[in-house]
Amino acid sequence: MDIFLQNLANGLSLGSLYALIAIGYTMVYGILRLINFAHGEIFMLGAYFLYYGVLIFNLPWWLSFIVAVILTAIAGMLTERFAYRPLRKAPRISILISAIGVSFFLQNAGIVVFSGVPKSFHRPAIFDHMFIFGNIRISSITFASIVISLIFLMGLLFIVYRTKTGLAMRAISTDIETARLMAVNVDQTISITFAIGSALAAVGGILWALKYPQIFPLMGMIPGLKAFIAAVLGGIGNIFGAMIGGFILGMAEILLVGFMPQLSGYRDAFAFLILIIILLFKPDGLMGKNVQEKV
Amino acid sequence: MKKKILFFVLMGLFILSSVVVAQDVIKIGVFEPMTGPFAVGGELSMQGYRLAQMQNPTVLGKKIELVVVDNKSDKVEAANAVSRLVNHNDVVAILGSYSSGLTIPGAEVANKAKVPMVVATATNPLVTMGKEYIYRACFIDPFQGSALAKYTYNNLGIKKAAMLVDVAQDYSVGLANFYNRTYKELGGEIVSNLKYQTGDQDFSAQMTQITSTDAGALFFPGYFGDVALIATQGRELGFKGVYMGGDTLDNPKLLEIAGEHAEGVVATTFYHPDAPAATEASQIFIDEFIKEYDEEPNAVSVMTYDAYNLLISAIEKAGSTDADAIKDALASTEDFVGAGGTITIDDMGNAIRPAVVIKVVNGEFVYEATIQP
Amino acid sequence: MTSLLKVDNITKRFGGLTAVDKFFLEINDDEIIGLIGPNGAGKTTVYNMITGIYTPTENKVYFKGEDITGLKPDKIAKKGIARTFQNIRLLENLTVLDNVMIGTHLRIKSGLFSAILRLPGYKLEEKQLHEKSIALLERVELLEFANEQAGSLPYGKQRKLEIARALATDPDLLLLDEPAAGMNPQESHELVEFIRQIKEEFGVTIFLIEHDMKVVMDICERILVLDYGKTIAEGSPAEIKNNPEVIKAYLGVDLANA
Amino acid sequence: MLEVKNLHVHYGGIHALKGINFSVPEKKIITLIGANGAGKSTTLRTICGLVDKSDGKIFYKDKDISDFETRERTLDGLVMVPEGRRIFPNLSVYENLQLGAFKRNNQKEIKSDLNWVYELFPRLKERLTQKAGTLSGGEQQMLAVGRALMSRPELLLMDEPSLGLAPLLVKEIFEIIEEINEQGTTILLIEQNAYAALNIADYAYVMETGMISLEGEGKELLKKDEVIKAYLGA
Amino acid sequence: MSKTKKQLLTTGALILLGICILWAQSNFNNYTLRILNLSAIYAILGVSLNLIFGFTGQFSLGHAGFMAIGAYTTSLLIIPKYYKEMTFLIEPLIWPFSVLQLPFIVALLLGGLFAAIFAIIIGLPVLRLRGDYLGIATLGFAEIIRVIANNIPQITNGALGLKGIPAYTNLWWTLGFTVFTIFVIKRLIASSYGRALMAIRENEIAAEAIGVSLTYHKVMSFTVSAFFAGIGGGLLASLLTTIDPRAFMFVMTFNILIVVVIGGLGSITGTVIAAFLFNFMLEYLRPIEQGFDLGFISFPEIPGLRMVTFSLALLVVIIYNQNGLMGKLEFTWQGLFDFIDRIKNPKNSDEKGVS
Repeated sequence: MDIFLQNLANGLSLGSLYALIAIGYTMVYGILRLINFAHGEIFMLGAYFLYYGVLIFNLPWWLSFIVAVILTAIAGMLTERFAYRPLRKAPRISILISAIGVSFFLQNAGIVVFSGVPKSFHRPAIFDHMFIFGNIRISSITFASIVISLIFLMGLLFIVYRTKTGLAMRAISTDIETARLMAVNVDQTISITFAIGSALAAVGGILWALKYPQIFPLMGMIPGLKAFIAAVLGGIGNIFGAMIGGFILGMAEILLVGFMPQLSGYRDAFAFLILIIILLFKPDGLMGKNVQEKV
Repeated sequence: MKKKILFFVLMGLFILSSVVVAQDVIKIGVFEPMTGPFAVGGELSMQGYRLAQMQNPTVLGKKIELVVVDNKSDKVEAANAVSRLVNHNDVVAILGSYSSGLTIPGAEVANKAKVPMVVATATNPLVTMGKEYIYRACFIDPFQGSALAKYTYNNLGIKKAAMLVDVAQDYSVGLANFYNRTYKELGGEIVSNLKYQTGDQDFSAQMTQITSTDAGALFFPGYFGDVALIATQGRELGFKGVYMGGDTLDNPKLLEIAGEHAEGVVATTFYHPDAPAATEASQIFIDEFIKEYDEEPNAVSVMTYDAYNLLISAIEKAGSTDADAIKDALASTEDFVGAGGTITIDDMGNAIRPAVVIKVVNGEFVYEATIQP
Repeated sequence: MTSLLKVDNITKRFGGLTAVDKFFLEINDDEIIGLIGPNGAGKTTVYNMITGIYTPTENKVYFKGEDITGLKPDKIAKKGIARTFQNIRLLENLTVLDNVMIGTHLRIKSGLFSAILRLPGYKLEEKQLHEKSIALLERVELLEFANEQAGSLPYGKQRKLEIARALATDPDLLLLDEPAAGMNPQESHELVEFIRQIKEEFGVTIFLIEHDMKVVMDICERILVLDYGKTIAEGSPAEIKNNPEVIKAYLGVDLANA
Repeated sequence: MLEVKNLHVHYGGIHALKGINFSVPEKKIITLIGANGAGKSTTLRTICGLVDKSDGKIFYKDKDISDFETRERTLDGLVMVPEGRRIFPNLSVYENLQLGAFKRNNQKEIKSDLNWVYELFPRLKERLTQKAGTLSGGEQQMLAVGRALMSRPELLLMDEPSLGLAPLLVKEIFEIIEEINEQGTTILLIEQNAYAALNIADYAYVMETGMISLEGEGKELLKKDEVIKAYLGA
Repeated sequence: MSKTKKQLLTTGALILLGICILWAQSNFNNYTLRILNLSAIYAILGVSLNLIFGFTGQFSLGHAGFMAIGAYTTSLLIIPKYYKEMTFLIEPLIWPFSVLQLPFIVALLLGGLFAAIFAIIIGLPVLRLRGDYLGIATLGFAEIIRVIANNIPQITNGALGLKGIPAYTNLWWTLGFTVFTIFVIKRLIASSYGRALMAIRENEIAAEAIGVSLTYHKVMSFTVSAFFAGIGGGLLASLLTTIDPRAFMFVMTFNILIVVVIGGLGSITGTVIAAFLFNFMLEYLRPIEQGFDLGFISFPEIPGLRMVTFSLALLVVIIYNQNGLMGKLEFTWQGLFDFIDRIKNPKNSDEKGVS
């Protein structure tokens, strides 16, 4: 029983991180229909910015955090400006290739600039604390990430459904041209979307690095892929779905290893297997709208 | 159109620049993963090569030029890279590469082209097997694996152990296999044999399971970054057993990342300054390394440092850059004094050398024991 | 004698919404039947159920006495029902000729390997399909555009091409969804003639949806009026024109006499 | 109010507009009629800046707006109801209307305009919270018009508002166009339904293969033989 | 131009290619030959991916998985017995692979066949998905195949991989199969079945309404594509002489995808050009990071700079050629002659250009 509860806690903890990254992923997809393969790399940038802020510039933690999130948001906007905007009228697949290109670029530039050797990410003592309930141990980061995920989810839902910018985002996601006719500033709105998505990735990257305290230029690859799976699982483009998808995925991975340890080598395959099975029954993900073409 | 012309001109310059070569140098090729998932290995390797080159810049009266090619941590590129070194850069000999998976396709190419190669850190037995031009400075996994198993069972007296293996890494799988075999032969029991894959960073499920067993030790033959995370998460989840791993753990970064959780980690490696096998070269290496890079040396760098020097001494001994002469000189290496210890090459092309057991105590690696082959 | 198509009181619900409610229709060989009704009355849904894009929630559709409910659209096309779409669905980047030739694909007998290896059987068949398509294009006066991209044709010709493509499948029943939409009166008039002719020449039965009353009244022998998913009237053009309920729901007072 | 001078447009290799000239005086209804593919929609889209012109000039309120972005044109009161309605199907009816008023900030005025739209289209008011995609074709057209009105257009461009509508609705929509015009909005209308369009238009242009072939007052054109033959049906 | 003339020209070109291969095999060094071989294998993979993606319009990201199946099947069937005994350290290889040793061509075709069978099994359920969802599902299957390969050492030798694969691959094999792949896929595209595939790409609803069975055609296209991917994998294995599951990560699929898109989606010619460009560019960029001296200015050595430059070049290429280098254009003899004509008589072409 203890083991089960411990695994649940582990799942919740991993799931909350997946969820946070998946939200950013899904947001960009929702607006631009672009699978932003570079999202994992943006996530990596967030962690590195904080690292340099704290270690090199000796900034206090809270300030580094803010600076890192802002810098990452700017980095996200820049990738959009230079790699995606010129392709706005191009076939969708070309933008995807561009995204892959950005991802390659950031990975390799990361290796050149930050070096390929992992860096240790020292966390403030508060995050070293483990809460112990009987035999169950839960890290303080778990609570932090769940709370932060929820806060950001609320914030995002507010922006998207309660503000004018959100209205513009939703309009752009269905029909860019008509949105222009409504005097929506398309480029600016997309920039904002990227900024928010990247800021979320930065927060995800920082929390991730707090929990798994090493950072390296390719650290975003697997979390990025998992977050992508989570986003699709929940119905890509759906913010709430991404959250649910993240938790399901985290939980599923942990429970597989927890209950069938002999299958632990299949953990990554299991994530995809769940995704495929769900898609076969719900082709648009769990919360995805069935956007069947009207005939 | 102008853009295109500019493009071709630049292209031409690059091609030209690679053709223009200085005359009186001896070229030695290095193929290492400078990008991709193993970039870390490439970087650590280069530290050793560079340091050695600085101290030993000439051979046979000529300057040594290292031609470094990136293999992108990718098998296909590894073969391309070596092929380029052999056919395009006309190197005399080759050094590399970090992991066995990358070294093997490269070694195939080099061996076929009859260009001698010295491998620094790839510990899989298949690297040199059946290839007369390939030699290695490090010991091999069967030895290391069984050495660790013996140490666990005999020296530490632990009869039940758990394993956590990276199924996507040949290094990890190979080492685990030999450890498992020897440990069982000795009478030990593997109570939990779990897996993960390169790129995984969450090991909480595995460590929860392992913690629930009565394993007295956890053997994790992975790369130091992953292991640092496993060690951290294991302690956080209450695992109290001994951590054990292979030569990849001998890296100051492990201590940095895992911090207090690395305390008590036991690993086999090639050398330690306090080990009886340490040579006078060891201390020189350590001092110079710290001076040059401002950090503690690691096992990878010391091996590439030795691999470079081993190769240079072979060329010196051969008295020429003839491939067969170098090959023969390498094959007949006996008691070569390297920074990491004394190397003698056996008839399989592998180094016969002891393994050193080290342990983390108070945030530092301390010498524990030496295991003779 | 069984009728060509029998739609037996089918109902379609989307969630709680009943799009089509107990729609009944029997079409006999050689008829031209019209289906009219306000926007959103469920006309296209009826089409989609006949052609297999939707499966009726209740009851069944019979074609030549055979139950075709729940079959996939391509199977239904093979049985002999062809259709056009309200918003033209051509294969825009392919040539006009290819569009028609793809229409003949469902009748192909040679297998894949025969096609890749260009065995004599396939070559002969390909030649026949090609000739048939050329003849069809000639008939609909599109031959001169055979090698142009279908998407680059003017709108009216695109409509025609879509009909030609449907004819290439050798249908017994042709469903036309608003063929005159976006056409001016002159074009519509030509279309009426065109439909009449192809009906004769190809021996197809026609079932069409149309808003252009002139077209419907001109061409149809029998008209059904759908409103809120329910059939509110059925009869000859004259009867429909004077049906008060139809006027109220659909035609409007003065336009009824236009 | 709007002056189009020698406008040329190329689509890929096709010369879609071959130098057209026309003007739209204030507070009038002007219509462009013509066969499919004559270039009517292209003209409208070029005026809105959705299509790039290859030559010529467009003057709006005596300003050369030829190189303005779509958004700037819309901000200045040049608003289009696009062909095929192009409402946002995933947004509610209310949100669609809000988007129409996107450029405006005066909540009070927006509110009063909303009420005006509700008056014009009582059916929209009943469906405010419904997703626009679930509306019928006619209701969607009304929403498209209503949405355009929410941006307080000075010049309203309408691209085939009667396309695909049942006869009863066609009549209704033309009545509404007239009403909007009476409230002071200038209208440039493209229609397939030449009869209805010419009936309400003050002035009309007939387009053929990228050029203007005929022009005149709406009711007069109705009587011209070539118009009757080509566009009204014999 | 008459059909016979075209056929004559094609035959001539093939003979010329043969002579070139003959010449290249004995005159080029192994490095150049290796890159040429690799490019040809990429061309096979790219052209096959183009069938499912460019011509059928189905976003498939599973190519690495099919390559893996082909590579493992081929390798297991050609590795000599003693090598198998030596390399399978963890668990011995299962029967019948442990005893089988077949000729290369048979092994290659069986590799392709296995991949094709797998494609049918995967394709039947998955090809109902659309767009990005199909992409992620196929990517998932490829990753699942890789993870399984890691976990069944009795067949794949796990992460240790297969070693000692005989190096049969040479230009005859790779370019021969490139020609064969192009031949089959071009024929398929130009047949009634090919038109049906393009119909699906253009508009699924319309295609289905005119009797094109979506399931049959999509699965067919997927299967043919997988067959050639399997063969490409087999050739790659024999070129490298060693494989392990890491070689078939999703990055491999991305590389092939890049080749297809850069070449022009739906253009076989473009894919082939891009395959060669991709590999030669990667190699030609190497001097960048080695540091070089141009006499007047010298650049320091910066490891990793090559990949940075490569990804930037990729971005530039895609931004300036949004539809790929060739768009949807194909090489034809007619086109070549027209082109030569235009160069010879520039005036002529100007007049033509306007019309």
